[in-house]
Amino acid sequence: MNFDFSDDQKFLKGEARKFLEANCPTAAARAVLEDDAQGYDAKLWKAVAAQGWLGAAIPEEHGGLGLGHLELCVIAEELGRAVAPIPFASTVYMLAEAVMLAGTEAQKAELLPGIAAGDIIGCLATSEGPGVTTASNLQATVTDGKLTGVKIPVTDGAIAHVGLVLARENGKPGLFLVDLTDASVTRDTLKTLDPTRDAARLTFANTPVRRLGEAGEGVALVEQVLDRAAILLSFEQCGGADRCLEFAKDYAMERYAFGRVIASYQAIKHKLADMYVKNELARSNAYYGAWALNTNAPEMPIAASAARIAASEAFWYASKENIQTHGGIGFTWEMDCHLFYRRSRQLSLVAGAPRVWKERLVSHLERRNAA
Amino acid sequence: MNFDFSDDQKFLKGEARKFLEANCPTAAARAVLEDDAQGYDAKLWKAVAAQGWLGAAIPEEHGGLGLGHLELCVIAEELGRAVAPIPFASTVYMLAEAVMLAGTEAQKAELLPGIAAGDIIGCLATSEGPGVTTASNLQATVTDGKLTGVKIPVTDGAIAHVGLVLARENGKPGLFLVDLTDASVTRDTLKTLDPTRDAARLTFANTPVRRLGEAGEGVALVEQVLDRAAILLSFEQCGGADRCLEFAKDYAMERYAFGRVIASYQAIKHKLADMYVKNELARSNAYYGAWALNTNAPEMPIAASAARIAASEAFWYASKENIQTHGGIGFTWEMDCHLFYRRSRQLSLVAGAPRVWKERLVSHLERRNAA
Amino acid sequence: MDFNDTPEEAAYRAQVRTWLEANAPKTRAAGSDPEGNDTMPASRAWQATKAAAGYACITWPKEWGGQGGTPIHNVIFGQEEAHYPIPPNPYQIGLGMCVPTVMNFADAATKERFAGPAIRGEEIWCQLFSEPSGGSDVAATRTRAEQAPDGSGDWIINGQKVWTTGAQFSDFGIVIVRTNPDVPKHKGLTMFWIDMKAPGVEVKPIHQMSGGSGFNEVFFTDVRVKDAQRLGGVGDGWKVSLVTLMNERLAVGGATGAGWSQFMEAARNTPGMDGASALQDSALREKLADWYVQAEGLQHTRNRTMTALSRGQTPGPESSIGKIISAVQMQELGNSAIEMLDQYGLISDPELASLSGAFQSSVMFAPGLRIAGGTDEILRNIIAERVLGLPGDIRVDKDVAFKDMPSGR
Amino acid sequence: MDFNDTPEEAAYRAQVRTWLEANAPKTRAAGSDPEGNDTMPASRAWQATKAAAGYACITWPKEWGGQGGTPIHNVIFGQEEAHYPIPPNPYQIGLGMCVPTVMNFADAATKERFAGPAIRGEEIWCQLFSEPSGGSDVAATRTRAEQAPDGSGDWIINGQKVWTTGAQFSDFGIVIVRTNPDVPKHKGLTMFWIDMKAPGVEVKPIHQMSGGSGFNEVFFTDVRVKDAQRLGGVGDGWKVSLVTLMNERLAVGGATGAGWSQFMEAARNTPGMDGASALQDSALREKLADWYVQAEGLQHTRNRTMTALSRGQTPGPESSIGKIISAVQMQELGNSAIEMLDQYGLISDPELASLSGAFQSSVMFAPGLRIAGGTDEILRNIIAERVLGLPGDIRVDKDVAFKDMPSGR
Repeated sequence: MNFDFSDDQKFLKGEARKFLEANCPTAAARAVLEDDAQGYDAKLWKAVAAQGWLGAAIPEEHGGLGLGHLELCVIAEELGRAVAPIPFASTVYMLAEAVMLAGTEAQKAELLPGIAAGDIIGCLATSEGPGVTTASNLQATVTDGKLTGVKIPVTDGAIAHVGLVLARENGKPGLFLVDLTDASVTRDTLKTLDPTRDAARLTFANTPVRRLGEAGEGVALVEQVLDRAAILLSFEQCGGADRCLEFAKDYAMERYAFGRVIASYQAIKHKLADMYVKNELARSNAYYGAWALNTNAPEMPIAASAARIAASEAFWYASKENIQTHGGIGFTWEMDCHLFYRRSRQLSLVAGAPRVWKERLVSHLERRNAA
Repeated sequence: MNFDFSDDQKFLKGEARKFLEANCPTAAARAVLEDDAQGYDAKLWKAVAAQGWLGAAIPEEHGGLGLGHLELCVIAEELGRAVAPIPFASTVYMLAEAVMLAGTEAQKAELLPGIAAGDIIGCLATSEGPGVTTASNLQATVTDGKLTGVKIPVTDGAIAHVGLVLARENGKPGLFLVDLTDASVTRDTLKTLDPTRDAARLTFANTPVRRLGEAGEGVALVEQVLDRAAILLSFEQCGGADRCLEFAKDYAMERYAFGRVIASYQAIKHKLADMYVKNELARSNAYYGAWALNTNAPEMPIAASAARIAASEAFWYASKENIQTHGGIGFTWEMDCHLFYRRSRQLSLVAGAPRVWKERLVSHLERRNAA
Repeated sequence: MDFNDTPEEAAYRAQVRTWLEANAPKTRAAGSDPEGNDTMPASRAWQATKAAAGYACITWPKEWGGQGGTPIHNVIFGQEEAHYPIPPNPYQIGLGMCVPTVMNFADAATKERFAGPAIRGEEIWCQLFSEPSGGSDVAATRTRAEQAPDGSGDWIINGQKVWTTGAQFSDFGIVIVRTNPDVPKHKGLTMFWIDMKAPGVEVKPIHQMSGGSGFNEVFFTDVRVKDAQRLGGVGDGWKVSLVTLMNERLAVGGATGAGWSQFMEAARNTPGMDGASALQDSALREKLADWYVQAEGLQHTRNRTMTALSRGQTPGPESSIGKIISAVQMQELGNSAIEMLDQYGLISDPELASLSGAFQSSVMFAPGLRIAGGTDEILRNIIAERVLGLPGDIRVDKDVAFKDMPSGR
Repeated sequence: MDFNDTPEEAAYRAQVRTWLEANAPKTRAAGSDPEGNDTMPASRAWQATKAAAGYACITWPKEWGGQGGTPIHNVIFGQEEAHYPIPPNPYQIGLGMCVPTVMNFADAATKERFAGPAIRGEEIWCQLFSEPSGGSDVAATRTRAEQAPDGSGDWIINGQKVWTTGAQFSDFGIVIVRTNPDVPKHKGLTMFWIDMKAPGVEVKPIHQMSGGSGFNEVFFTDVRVKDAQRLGGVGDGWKVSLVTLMNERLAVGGATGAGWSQFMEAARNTPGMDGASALQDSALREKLADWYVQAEGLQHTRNRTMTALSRGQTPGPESSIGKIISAVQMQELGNSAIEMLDQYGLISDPELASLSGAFQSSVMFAPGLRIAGGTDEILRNIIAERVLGLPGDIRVDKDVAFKDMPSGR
């Protein structure tokens, strides 16, 4: 039984934490939050690129470090812990993974080195409005290699260079690579619950596109990409949830009420115990996801769903009860509690809401048990 | 604003409590529980009849007291508090209400006096197997006034004289009065989670029946009867839930752990506070149901659904956390905790599970909001 | 059992309706500041109108400018007033908590001085109890008052209060301070009224995570108050504060965010996972049912409370459960709504989001509502102790001199 | 990251498999008594077979009859053994908790006397700690031991223990008793081993609400024990008990009732509200997903624990969360299932109910599982204190003589 990260991977994790403590204190997220003009922390992005993290799972031949996905998992956890205000998920978990999964050799050669170097920011554009965008209500359309339609919201849509856009071609959904700097693309920045991360409405008017993967296979490809992203995001969520528990615990050990630290009251003790239990269940599910991702196991859709559901629940609970543990001060702008609360909402919605994943999980379990 | 019971009704409630404390200690429920041959407490049944409770809402012309349904509500609460092992709900909330709602004058004259006197025990037979029996999967059939089919489980089916049976006639569901003492009826007593209450499988083989209400209107009539029953049952549930809270509180105030009463630990204090909150929400919803029942208001289906949902939740929570508050001793046969736990399951299922009522509630809200 | 007024109540309601029809504002005062600064003139005018007719403090005795009415009269006026586009009411804390304390403990001249302007809305009061290190523990007050060395009998106040609602536009306040740190915490406190414009009083708004700033920090630097401003005896501040606090938790309202019917409406108009409306999703339908049952339960609990008032009884303990349910529901309902909207739920821009972003607002405000006026945990303690009669938490601070108590800083 | 054995583990597993294939029972021992009385001969035989080959107590040193193996060896044996229809194991408490305590504190002759028969399954041990008034508070022990007045040095035990698993077929037990009521509660305790067949020891089964009676009350009336039966010093019983208890919570297993896959199967075969299968109801689907995620989370948490053992590390704190999740899930899943079955869910007759009444059994057993081996509340305290390092609850009983402590009776 070898169901844990290796010593090397743990060393990388420790190094990542040190790097982010130095280069990404919560002030970095706060700076992006408070400045509407800033969609991400460009300096941090360059520094992260210099660390090689953007290309951790990209083969050396394409400019990456050629490590496995387990290394990406430990980096993801530290990014989540640091509420890093950078388009890491959009670029690395979504664009790079999609290109590696379904790109032609030419597409890989064109895009992966730029991603690894930090020169190409990516984004995934599927949603077109309130609720779940499915194959049946998809509106964006590609005709003769030109895309027309609206995508809203697109995380990192205002800062990305390359978009992965789900659109209908000959009536069937396909996934397309789009140069977002093209003049035919209108990008409107959106106000969201988590302004530490960029989001935009993208309007395409006869924008030139290139297909990624097979024609008509867009939905299946998006699902594959989202499975991978969900696992990596679950590590970000675990990192955030664990840090909320630490914050809550540290505050509860310092704060006195009625002559004793509030950590000595069972209401607080049991709240923190519940946080701990949820965080551990999330971590164990995330580890299984990491194993499935790293081995490209057929269990990946089930593992990814479980990881995403558990991690979304853990981060939501930890981030809201961290505020509650702090009491009034936890509700102030100056305290960092809300950075994690906002990020927990962002991470739960960015790759599709937990309820969508619950449905997906049970569908897969039905099929597996029927098989 | 006059949203409470009157002084007279409260006096009746006090008298009912005194009567049941004297005539229905928990030993009465336990005696039925421990004796497989005993389907109910016949002595208590006669005593309750002598109090006039069975006919509280039956008009004087038919042998009842001719009081309103509010009086029935306060009696119901006390019966729930006492975990009374008698077929009160089946006979009074279901059979008597159905006859008063839809019976011909002849049917009323024939049945109501016997119900009021305690000579006729009733039951409602709708379920035919696992899951919800609906108009579409109903199997029992009436042809030429003869019923054939199986009903399982039927609460009080083994001890009742008259059954209200939902069955198909000319393809459409109707509700039928059936003499269960007829030789064509086979009655098999069932083991259930709550042996303080009777339950049976009824098998009909060309059993003579008479229709209650209009042909083809059986489902609508059952729904009307269940609305009324749900409101009255919600008072039984409130009574049971409040008593569980009292038990838990009394025990917590007496039991010492680590040198102090366990009621001084926040884990216990907050558990009991949560019980209290659920019980009060249930009570307030039950009161609104009582108002709707007493005035025959068009809001009855919504009020009944809300009362049943809130009361089912409250009694479940109170009965299970009462055991938990007691610790090991609460899990023993000798303690009364399990009587309430069992009854909470019986009351939540006997008139259809809470999830069915949630669906019913939302359907009605949709219609109301669309109107 | 019915929802009707008694004949006396019906008569009062008719009288109120007539008066309101003649006097209440017909249009809402313009204003965009969520803290209500720009609607202040309208608030003041409406308060003066009510005061002139005896409707400003219905339950107060007539000699104080009230109407000598019952709590049910007050409820009836509130119900009827709510049908008009009335301006925000910045007087609640003052008239509900501060001024009654002054009227209870001050001398005749002081009462005379303050009651009228307060009722007429000419002067606003705030309550200065909470402190940064105190939270729910009001008796942990560290703000100090020491007698001036000049022998004048004046007191010099230094310290800081926090979470003071309305301090930015208040004229006066009541403040609890420590006058003796050498005795156990509850015994060394004293209450004063103070002039919020006095030298050394500084008000700073608190920036909330939800963006607004309805609360303030208030700093005291060598603020001099007369001994005549003292309310109650030296060292009796805790007892005085209990009079003030008795009404506080009633004053913190329930959640006013989007509720079950807004959720139902949004669900109807949102595509579900299978292409049909999200309102067909039974998981969401079950939640809707639960929220409806809670909301109705609270509404009917209020009806039970009103019935008790109407019958001249003291309301039962059932009135204590409102916020504990509604604040958590606000957070869960808001979050379920944004998850129903899927990725789009992140968008908080009121021009784009469903219901002008009401669900996103709920998500961001609910954490504050779960804390203000008593956290979930404090409220459960209150229900357990005051309603159910369970023992208080073990107190380690009862018999220790305040200065010797551990406090973490 | 993988699920493979190390080469050393693979070799051990192969050796175990070979041995089991040759020695393990091929058919399940007949027996209908849920407390396992009628399968006892089979249990005894299998234990003797394992002991002879060194597999009975794998981690014990060889000189005690063990194998000197590692915890991972023990886990591997357990995994492989579970593939065979082995009889119930009544030796767990004795070999897991009691005998190690004896081995730690008794003299050489006593160890010699007991180790062999215990390992070979010839003698069964029980642990006599809990008392009616004690519950989680083992140190509140009231069962008294007083020195015999005859000067023999013997002790006379009077009192009552409760929740004693397996007392009805035990040969020996370890019992904690109060030898000095004049000192604080933790200081006046002493541990003894006793002969369960000695005069004055009476075992009465406890009838559970779920029908079974796996636990017992044990009454002591003037039970005489030799001073040589003492384990540890007079007054050192609390310290000795900690050695015993260290392993207790690991020994109480998780829920073994119907889980998510049984629920899915039942839902598939149950009509829903709209005539389709209940498995199409998204409210039930969401619950299924939640239960699956919890169950998988616990499974993979066990995998993490095993990995730590495999690497020769001490398992992390993650292993403490099992029962707190699984017992509540058992209750909620069981209840959801019976509610899905609607009225039919009431039927508990195994011949009629789905899955032979497994869901109804879950509903009736889960309350006990939420209590046995530490209530939900005690487990949360343990996580908070031992894992997170938060302060213990305030103790009012530390410095009070036991006889002066309030106790409610």
